[in-house]
Amino acid sequence: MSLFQKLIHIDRRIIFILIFFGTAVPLLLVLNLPVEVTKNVKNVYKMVEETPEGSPVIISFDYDPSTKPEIQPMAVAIIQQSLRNKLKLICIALWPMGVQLCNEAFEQVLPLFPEVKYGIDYVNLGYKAGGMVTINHMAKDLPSTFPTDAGGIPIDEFPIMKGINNFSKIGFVVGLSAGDPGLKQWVMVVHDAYGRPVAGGSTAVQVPYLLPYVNEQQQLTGLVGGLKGAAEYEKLINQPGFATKGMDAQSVAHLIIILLIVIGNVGFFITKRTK
Amino acid sequence: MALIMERIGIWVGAILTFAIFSFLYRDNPFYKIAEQIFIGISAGYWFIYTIYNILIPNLFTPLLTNFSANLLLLLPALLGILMLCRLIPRIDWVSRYSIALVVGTTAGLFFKRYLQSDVINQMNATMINPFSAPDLAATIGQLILIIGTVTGIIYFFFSKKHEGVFGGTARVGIFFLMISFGAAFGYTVMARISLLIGRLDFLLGDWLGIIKP
Amino acid sequence: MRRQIPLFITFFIGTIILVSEFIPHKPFGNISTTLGGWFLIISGFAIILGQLNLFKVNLTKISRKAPNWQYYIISLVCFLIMLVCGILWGTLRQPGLLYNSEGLVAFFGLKPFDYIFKYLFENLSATMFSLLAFFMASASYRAFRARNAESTLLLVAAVLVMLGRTTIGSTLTGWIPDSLTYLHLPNIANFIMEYLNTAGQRAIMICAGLGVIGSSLRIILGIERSYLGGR
Amino acid sequence: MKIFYLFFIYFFICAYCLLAQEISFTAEDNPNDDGTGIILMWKIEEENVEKIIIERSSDGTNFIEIANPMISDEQYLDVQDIKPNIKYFYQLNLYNRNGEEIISPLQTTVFAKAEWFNSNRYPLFLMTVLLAFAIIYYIVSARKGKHLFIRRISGLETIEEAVGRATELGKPLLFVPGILDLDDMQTLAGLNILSHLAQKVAQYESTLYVPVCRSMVLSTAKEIVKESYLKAGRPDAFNPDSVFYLTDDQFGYVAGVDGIIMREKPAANFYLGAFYAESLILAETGFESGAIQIAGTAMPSQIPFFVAACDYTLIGEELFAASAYLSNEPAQLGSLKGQDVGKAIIIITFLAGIVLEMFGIHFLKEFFTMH
Repeated sequence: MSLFQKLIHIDRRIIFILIFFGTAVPLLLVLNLPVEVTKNVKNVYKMVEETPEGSPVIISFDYDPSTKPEIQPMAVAIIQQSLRNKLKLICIALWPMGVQLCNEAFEQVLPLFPEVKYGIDYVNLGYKAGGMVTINHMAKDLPSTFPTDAGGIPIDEFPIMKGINNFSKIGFVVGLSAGDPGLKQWVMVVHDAYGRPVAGGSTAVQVPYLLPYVNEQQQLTGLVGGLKGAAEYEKLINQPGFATKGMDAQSVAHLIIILLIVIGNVGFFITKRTK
Repeated sequence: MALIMERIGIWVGAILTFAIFSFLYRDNPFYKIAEQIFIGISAGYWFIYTIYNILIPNLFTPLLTNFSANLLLLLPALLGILMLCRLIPRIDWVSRYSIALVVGTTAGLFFKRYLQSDVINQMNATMINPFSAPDLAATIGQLILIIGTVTGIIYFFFSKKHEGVFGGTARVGIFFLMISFGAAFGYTVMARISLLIGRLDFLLGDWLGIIKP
Repeated sequence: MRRQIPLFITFFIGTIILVSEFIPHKPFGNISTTLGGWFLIISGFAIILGQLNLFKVNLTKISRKAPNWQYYIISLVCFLIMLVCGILWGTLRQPGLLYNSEGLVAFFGLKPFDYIFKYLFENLSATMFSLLAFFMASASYRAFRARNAESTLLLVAAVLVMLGRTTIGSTLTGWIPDSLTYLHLPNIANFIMEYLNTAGQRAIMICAGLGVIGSSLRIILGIERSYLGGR
Repeated sequence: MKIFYLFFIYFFICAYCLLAQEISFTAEDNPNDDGTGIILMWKIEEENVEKIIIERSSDGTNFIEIANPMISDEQYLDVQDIKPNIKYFYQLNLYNRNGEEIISPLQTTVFAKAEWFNSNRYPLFLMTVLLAFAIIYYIVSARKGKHLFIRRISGLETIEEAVGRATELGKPLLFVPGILDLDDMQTLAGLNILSHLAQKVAQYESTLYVPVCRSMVLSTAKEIVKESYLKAGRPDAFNPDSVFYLTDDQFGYVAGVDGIIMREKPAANFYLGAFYAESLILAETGFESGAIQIAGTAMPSQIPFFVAACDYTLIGEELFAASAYLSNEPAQLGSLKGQDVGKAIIIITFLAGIVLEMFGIHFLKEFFTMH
């Protein structure tokens, strides 16, 4: 067995240790490399900025704790920007765990906005199953889809919900999505059938599949993708947070993975040639 | 007291984190225990939220507060109960009525929404004049976009043999598909690393307090 | 009766939902709206079914002493604990049977249900999926090979995107003069994503979309019946 | 007297201003709906107006406030409890900065109508009819026995080669039908391919392992393999234990399959069906053991890993095409052919669209754009 063959067949646990420390060390030693903002992220930011004060908007929490590191920073950043611009946030969840994560995001943001009141400036309407069919139903009859908020209080008691029967008064929908149902379904119903703007954030995994929707028809107005997108957003609203902090570790880990692919392939070619 | 409980919570979380990480060494009882806790809590969570957020507000409350006005809701309630009959093998076929409604609704909606968003609108988004782009890079990009989309679709054309010009076009198509898979690959790596960063942030920050928030 | 009626229901409902897009007039418009509300409720029951089924399967495993049956007791216990916590004390703003029980909240800092979710479940779930980072690293080293033109192209695109989508990409090529800005790694990654990736994904999207349309149509027409169970 | 004159002039100017102001208020039925929407439009070119309030009544006397939109919006869609074919009265109240009404409210009346056809949906309707027709036409003709050509899928050709190699080496083959249940189309497609593979295995007298993670898949897969052995004329060689259930848990299942790969070192691994994160782990272990690997899935996020680590990958729709090709079921073949017609229509339309766009003719694109 040549040296290379031995190198290729090393125990995978050694690689596990390598990637563990390769990611942990840069978290401790902060490099603070610059974050460049990309067009798709800026588009989401601009959409929120240009929505008139006081407009009701929908934020949908379609993810669960497994992808929280990627999406929670976006949720926090977008909520901050929207509250700063005095938008009225109607929060819903197509994934049941989104309800709690929505609550956690607000717990993090609310200390910065002492004047913001539940039921007037924001509301958490809770979880509904059914994915696309339910979004379609909301478009026709929102109050019957959400008769109460997540705590069981009828929505008539919240000033923010007054006069909102469907999407016609909604400024925009932001979907924070980790899969199905998620942003794709929001695009299909809210933009492509009812013509309201849709933008959002998604896990990096979904970005390539959602990008065809970012086109001149603006099926998606913009897209914040993964931790990098969240870091860009944090930069735009000038509030560096978890995503910005993680960028160095992300970079180093990418380098490690690239190196692993290169070494593996070099070994592969050398053994192939010697054969 | 709440503060102490928070510390305890973080410690339990850290122990469970290591229990799962132990799978990387090999499958073992600690991992299995943590996995079963995960499955149990998840199932309980879904159950409670479905009752509190769907069945109570959308079904039980309307029926209890204003029965006569919501009489029609008895039908979905019945279909829902038929659905639960799947648990009893002898009469599980009755659940087909409810499944038929669910599948029928989904099929009807998917047909039109996918046709509009993923077929017509995508086709429309590719109807661009490539030479209208502001700069050279964008013009090249738009030409590539058009060529890539056409050849990609041709690769998935099944009723003609891949030979001659047609085969060549399909071959170009596969290259575009491969690049997009490469992009997907890169983004997936990115996503998984981010999740690991999240975990390390919890272990080094919340648990050990080495990194300051 | 067991097959024909469900097939008819699917046909009838599928057609109404489809047609209501073009004919907003009564009765199509309002039937499809009503069905949307029903769908939500039935999906609720379907979720309940899923959880009860898990309960049943685990119970059978334990009673039959299947291999590793002891572990399934743990999941059942956790399931029941969540249920009891949720029913008695509720979640977040949702009161339970014992209403909001301020004493417990003062003790835990949160309601018990939320406490378990935040400290146990969130950590378990996040760790479960972070395992994939490790598997990804090891597969990168041991299995992802540029064995032919296709996979070479795939890996090259992947490397460029991985570099261009991090801060290190911008730092590495940050010195490049403005005239060569297209060689800046983030710009290369953007170009790949905006045009090459979109082209490929759009082709897949259109073809997969047609696939969904084909299978939806077969389901509505009763040709595709696998959802009724059996082949 | 002077004061009187002044007042007179002032009055005149005011009246003139009022006449010169463009204030209009109209209501129309919201088109293309089920008669539950009314569009209100206004034009106010008068600086004094600071606030407007719209009121509605169904009898013309009792007005209720329904909205206070921005003046610059210029229109408002009223969808609150509107019923078709009822006469509604609307009035627009204009207020100045001090909250005083400037002029008497402007009134208008309207009926909401339900339309029989949504004219915004012509392109969707056209495509629906075309596609439905094409698919149904080909399914019907396939049922009548017409031969529909489907090209060979390159990954399939390797099946025979892989089985041959396994026989030569005296090693088994491994088939993984994904981790979803029978209600997923990908699982069904995978099982169709399993039926073909099992026949080949029976002919070559090789061994096959099929670990599954769903009980429904277990019984179906068993039946399929048994049937294939029967078709190959060797029912006695069928070993019912070759198809077996491991566990429902995702990672538990992966660990189990990994164990089989490491112990038995199959000559070829087939991963055909729906996969999630386990794709990566399976493909890596299989690669490490040196097996030929053939994968196929329509899960978009898993295709890249299969392509990078396997010898052949059936990408997305190819999996279904392969299944249709092997099973020869008219419904599947016809549907595939109908979808191909759809692809052809789309390519032709958008190429035509591009050419027209280049010449500055926009009607085709306009037609397909949502309004």
